[in-house]
Amino acid sequence: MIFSYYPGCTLRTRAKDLDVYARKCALALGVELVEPKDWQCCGVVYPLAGDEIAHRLSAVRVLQDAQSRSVSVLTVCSACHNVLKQCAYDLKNDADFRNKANAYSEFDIPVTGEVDVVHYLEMLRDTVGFDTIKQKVVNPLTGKKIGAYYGCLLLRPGKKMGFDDPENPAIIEEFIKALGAEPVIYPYRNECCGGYVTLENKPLAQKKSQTVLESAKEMGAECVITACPLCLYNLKKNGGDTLPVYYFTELLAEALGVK
Amino acid sequence: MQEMIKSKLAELLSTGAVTKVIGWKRGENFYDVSPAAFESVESLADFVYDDFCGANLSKFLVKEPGKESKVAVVLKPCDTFSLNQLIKENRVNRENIFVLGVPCEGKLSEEKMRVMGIVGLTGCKVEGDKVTVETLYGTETLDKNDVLLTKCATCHSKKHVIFDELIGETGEDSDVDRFVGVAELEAMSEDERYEFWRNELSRCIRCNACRNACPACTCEKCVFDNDASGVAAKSNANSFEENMFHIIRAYHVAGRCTDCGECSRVCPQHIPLHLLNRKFIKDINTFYGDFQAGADAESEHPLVHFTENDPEPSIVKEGK
Amino acid sequence: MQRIGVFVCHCGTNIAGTVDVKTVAEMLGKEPGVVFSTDYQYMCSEAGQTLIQDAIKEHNLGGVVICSCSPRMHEQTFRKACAKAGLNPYMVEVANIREQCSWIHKDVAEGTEKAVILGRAAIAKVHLNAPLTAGESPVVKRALVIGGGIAGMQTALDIADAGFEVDIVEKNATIGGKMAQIDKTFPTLDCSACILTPKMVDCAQHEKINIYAYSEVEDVKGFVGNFSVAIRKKARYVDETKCTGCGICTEKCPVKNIPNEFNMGMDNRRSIYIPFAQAVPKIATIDPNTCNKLKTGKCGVCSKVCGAGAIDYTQKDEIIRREYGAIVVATGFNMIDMTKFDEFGYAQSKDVITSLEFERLTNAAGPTGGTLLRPSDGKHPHTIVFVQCCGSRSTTENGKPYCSKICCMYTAKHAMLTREKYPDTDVYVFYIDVRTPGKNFDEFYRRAVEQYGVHYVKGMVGKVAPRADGTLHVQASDLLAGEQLHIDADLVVLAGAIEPDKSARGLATKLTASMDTNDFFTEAHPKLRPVESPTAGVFLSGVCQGPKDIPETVAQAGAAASKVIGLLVKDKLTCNPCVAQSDELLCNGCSGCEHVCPYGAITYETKEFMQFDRSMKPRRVASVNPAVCQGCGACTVTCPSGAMDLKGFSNRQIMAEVDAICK
Amino acid sequence: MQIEKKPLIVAFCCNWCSYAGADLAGTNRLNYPANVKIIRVPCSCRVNPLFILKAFQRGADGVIICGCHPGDCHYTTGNYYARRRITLLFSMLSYLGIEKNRVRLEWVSAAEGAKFAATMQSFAEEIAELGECKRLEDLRCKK
Amino acid sequence: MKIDMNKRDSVIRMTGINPRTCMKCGKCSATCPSFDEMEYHPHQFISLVEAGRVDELMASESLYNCLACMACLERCPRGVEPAKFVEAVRNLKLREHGGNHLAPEAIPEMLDADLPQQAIVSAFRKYSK
Repeated sequence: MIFSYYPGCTLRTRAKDLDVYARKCALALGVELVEPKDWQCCGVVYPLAGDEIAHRLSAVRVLQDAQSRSVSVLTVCSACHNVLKQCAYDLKNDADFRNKANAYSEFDIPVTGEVDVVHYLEMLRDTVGFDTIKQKVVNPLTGKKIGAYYGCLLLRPGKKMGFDDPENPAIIEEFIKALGAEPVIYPYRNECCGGYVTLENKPLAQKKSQTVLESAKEMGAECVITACPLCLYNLKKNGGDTLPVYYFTELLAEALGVK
Repeated sequence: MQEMIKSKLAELLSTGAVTKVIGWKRGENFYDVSPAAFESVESLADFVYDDFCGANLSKFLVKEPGKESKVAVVLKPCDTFSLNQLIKENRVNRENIFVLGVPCEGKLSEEKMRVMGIVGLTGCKVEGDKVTVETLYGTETLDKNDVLLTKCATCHSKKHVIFDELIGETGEDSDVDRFVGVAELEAMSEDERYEFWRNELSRCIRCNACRNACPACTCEKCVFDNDASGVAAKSNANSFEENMFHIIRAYHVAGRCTDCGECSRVCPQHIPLHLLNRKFIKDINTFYGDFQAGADAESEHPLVHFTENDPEPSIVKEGK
Repeated sequence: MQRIGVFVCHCGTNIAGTVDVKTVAEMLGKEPGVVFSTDYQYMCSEAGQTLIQDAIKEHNLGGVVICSCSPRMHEQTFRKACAKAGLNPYMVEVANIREQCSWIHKDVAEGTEKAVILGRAAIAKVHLNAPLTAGESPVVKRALVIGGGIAGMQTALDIADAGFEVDIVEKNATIGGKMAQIDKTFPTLDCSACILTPKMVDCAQHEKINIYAYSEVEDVKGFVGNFSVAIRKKARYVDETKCTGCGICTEKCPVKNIPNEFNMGMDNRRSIYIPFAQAVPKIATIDPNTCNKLKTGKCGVCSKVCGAGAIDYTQKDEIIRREYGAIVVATGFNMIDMTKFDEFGYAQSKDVITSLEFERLTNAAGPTGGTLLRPSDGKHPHTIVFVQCCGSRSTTENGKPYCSKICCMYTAKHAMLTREKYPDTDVYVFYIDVRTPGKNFDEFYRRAVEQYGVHYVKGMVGKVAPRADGTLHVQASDLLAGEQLHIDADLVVLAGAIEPDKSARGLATKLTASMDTNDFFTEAHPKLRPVESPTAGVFLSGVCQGPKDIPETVAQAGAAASKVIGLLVKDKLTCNPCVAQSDELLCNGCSGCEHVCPYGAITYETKEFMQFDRSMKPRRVASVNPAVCQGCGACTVTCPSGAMDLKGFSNRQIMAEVDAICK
Repeated sequence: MQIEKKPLIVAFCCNWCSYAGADLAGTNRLNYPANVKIIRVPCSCRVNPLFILKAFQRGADGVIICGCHPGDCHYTTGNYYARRRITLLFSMLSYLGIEKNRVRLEWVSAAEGAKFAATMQSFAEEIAELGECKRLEDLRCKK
Repeated sequence: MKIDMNKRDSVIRMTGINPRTCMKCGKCSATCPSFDEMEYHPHQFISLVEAGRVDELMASESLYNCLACMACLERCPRGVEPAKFVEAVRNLKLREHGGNHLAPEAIPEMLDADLPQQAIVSAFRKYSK
């Protein structure tokens, strides 16, 4: 299975761990990741206002590239995933936006939004299968109690993302089980860590990330894993050293013995 | 061949197995072969079965009294489908009919020859792909494909689906793509199709030959002849009369038309009416699964049947 | 040509507001055949009807066109009025110039023009109308009630008391429905079982009532007065005639861990079970999905312990076909799936429960014997949060756009009873609006607040977060205080939306009764015929028609019963005369119509017809049984020769309307 | 004086669902263009292709047929037959070069007043865009 | 208290949502993780926009304390999606001359070695136009 692997800005700099392990694990799992040439920023935040066309064009370009090559886009970063997935949804369902996007961009092949945007976790679940991963684990993380931190961007808006039940997700918990560890369910796994205000409003970011980590700790987690570089930074920086935070790919690499 | 058929028919008449034979006889000209009834062995002297016997005789059975006496009918493979359909619709009584199946390798069109400049036909012989014609002006050899009746060029079956006795062998279903003509029209733009049909249908003189020849058009009284129906035919002052007639005629035979091609064969204005019927057949096959009217005498036709998962009419818009 | 009278109704300003009725009457007066044309304030009023009747007599009218509201509203009224004046009722046509004209158009010129055109179409049609006489069909004097909850039971009892036979079909093993699960009833707080179980016994003992429990409707044929219904009696694997309901089998069965549906899965039952002590019929039922004997062939304990020898592992489903004159739908409701709203944590914590689960927790026959204990640890809850409108009034995919109607009252009841029994408990109710219309209802709710000290908070719960210590962190808004509240609760109770039972959709199809977008059955008229479905002979009782509390349900059940009785007392029913008929001179005998007729109303016979040469020829021709034909017209379009036509909607009539509209 | 011809739309509505839906649209005062004229038929299966052609013959510019949703027919199966008949007719009209958007079949239940109004609105807009229906004229009768 | 129906219409155009579909249940504010930091709470955004009181919202710091977590958008039973209203009002403000909330000059002192690029880009996307 070949995917168009879209790393995004942060994975090549501050979130190298997320990227390096994702690629190593893909190799170990027999999934081929092909990085598109000349990729650009995805846009980072998906505008909620319908009249923001220009802000969405960078995402449109990523999708058009994948569409013209008939491949699915694979993302690891939650933010990239959120932007690309929402953009594909709107291209498909909002004719006005689609027409404007094409009018701006003058592609050879008009963009339609008919392209699958797949998160690495979805790939693990649907393409590889958690059972297969279980078999390929060489260093099972037996006994480790891990809390999944979904955050906002993977799950919401639920209708557009279609990732999992936005109020009671299970995919990362299944992932943790596949690695041989024990998932810890805690109520704040899908509540905001305050990442977006980390620059400007440190006290709020601290309050929110501490709520998340304390909730995980209270329910017995020994560490927390996430797919979002901003969440990881914020939880580590502002979470008050409550619990260690890792990228999910790092634990996968460890379990598969490719770290 | 003709003699074998004739002797069988003579036997049927002389033994009293049948009291009438429906076949063909020659008119004033060599190529002018038309349906005829024969009620005595002597009259059979005029019986003809040759390369110009295009007419489908099954329809003539509808007018038979359908009791006591039995009628023999000579049917080519494609004609047997029509008969089956008529039996299915209770239009003829199977018990009173003796079907003599005769083989057919495609019938010829004098009109096509005439267009090619061949006139004054006095004789004709088919050998393989070639046709040798005798005319008042000499002999010529033609490609058979060039002078086949249009309906025979896209023949869908050489198999007799119903018969009491066969002269010669029956054939097989053909794999000729008979929908080429329909597909060509479908591939056109809406405007091109419109132009095409405007030119075709605007030639109609409403002679009703298509209706009279069609073995599916056997209504006791056609709605277009019935003053009480509210759609009885009017003179062509109204721009829509002929369109209405042809669309409704095609619709009324949809699911029942066996694709015998008689409508186009008999049209004096050369309107390709079979392209209307074939469109319905093609659509039925696409939307509801393959269906050949007259292939048997029992199965319900697609318009008196449905499935819960039939496509919505929007399928037409989606360009199917 | 008919002598036609035209009557244009103002309907107060409903029509006259956007349609110039004088002009309409004047314009239509000029149409061919119209000898009289007038307008009037309210044509359906007694004076209006008299006006029509007088005109019929005075002008010797042969046809009448009424330009008014929808024919679905008053066609019958006007037909009856004209019949009284001696005109055949089917010589009346209604032009719908209210619902389909004045109410949807704003411009008077536009509305008037359209009204004239609609009037012309009706005139054109009436020219071709022929007097029709309705035939008659017999009535089977037995009713079927589908659903054995309080709605179905009450309907059945009322019909049976009037002396007619009634069959109840109930899909569960016992009748009783939701009311059997409820603890107390608002606003009087009587014990639900105390008022329900006697009715259950009445049903069982009534000589005119026959209960098919553990049964479902398989198919429905026929029409009003003459329904034929196939009932699937599911195999109980217990011989009903032998089982005494002693219950020994249900104590000895080794399969013990089946979630007990009656207690909302909060305790367990055996594989062979009797749903509850007062079940009717009190007969054990084997659950074939969990029974060891039926699954593996090994066990047979119940058979060994049964003194009556009632266990029969070879029992099969049985199909019974019965005839009915009327059918009552009383299929009831269920609560929607709360796992789809997991911000409230229903799937994530045992201590987040639905209101129906709360009923079982407080019921003496429930899993805790009536003591309010937390499902997770069996401790007394000290802080309870009730959340209203969970999925009701929600336009999202998982929610229901309507108000479920009963939640405000039962939550007030729950809150009040909790405070009464456990005064040390803090009770919060989060509400969007408190809706308590009804006799003594608002007083009841106020009592909960004022006397029992329940904290009513205007606002909604946004998140329920289970804590490690077993408490539930409830984050909510208090809109009046402008605050976000954080409450540590021990129990959270969700007032989930109610929805029609899932079986209703399939049943509606079988009955050809229509439903709305929420799968509630639609009534024949929302105000004037609330217990009848638009399908003649099918009646509605209880929540299957819309959310209702118990008193309303019982009232509607009685109303449905009275409608059924009104039908069953008749010996003959007047048939719809607008049925198909075949012109045998045109019929080809092709059987096309016979194939498409859903009622089997068309038969064929062979007749002799004279030919042009005066000889006789036999031909098959169709004939329609007018008592069976329902007048859909499927046959008419199948008929190429036009031999088959529909009275009242003939080819020529419809084409005349087309002509008039397109003129 | 030449009066500008407004496109004329004939709507065939089954009595049980769509006609009731149209009534509901009226009860709820949901506007749709006045050039839509409704003809009541007992069931969508009562709509004979003849009626549709007749409407076009007499100058209609668009024809829409509305019935109960499949599976919900008051007469159990009528709309299934209608669906086949109408699908084939629509396909034939398109084959003859008549604009596909001039004809439409919609399922509208008695509860779908809003859908009825919206459907009529959108259909009327489509027909207005197509303009007068001239495509069935006979060349010999062309004015 | 200034009423500006043009601004109201602009917000409605941007969100594509009719604020009158709100039934004022307050679930958005119940779920908001930033409730205590906000002068105007999510449900008030809807009410004030509906009333045309957009200027008050535009002047408020609440615009920058919304975490854009979309919890209100997800949980709203009426599909009103308050987060869209917050963003639309913020856009109105940012699109004014001099309306930017974040200036490039302010960035250097906010940086630290681990700060992901994502944080800076998103801040610019959200707080300046």
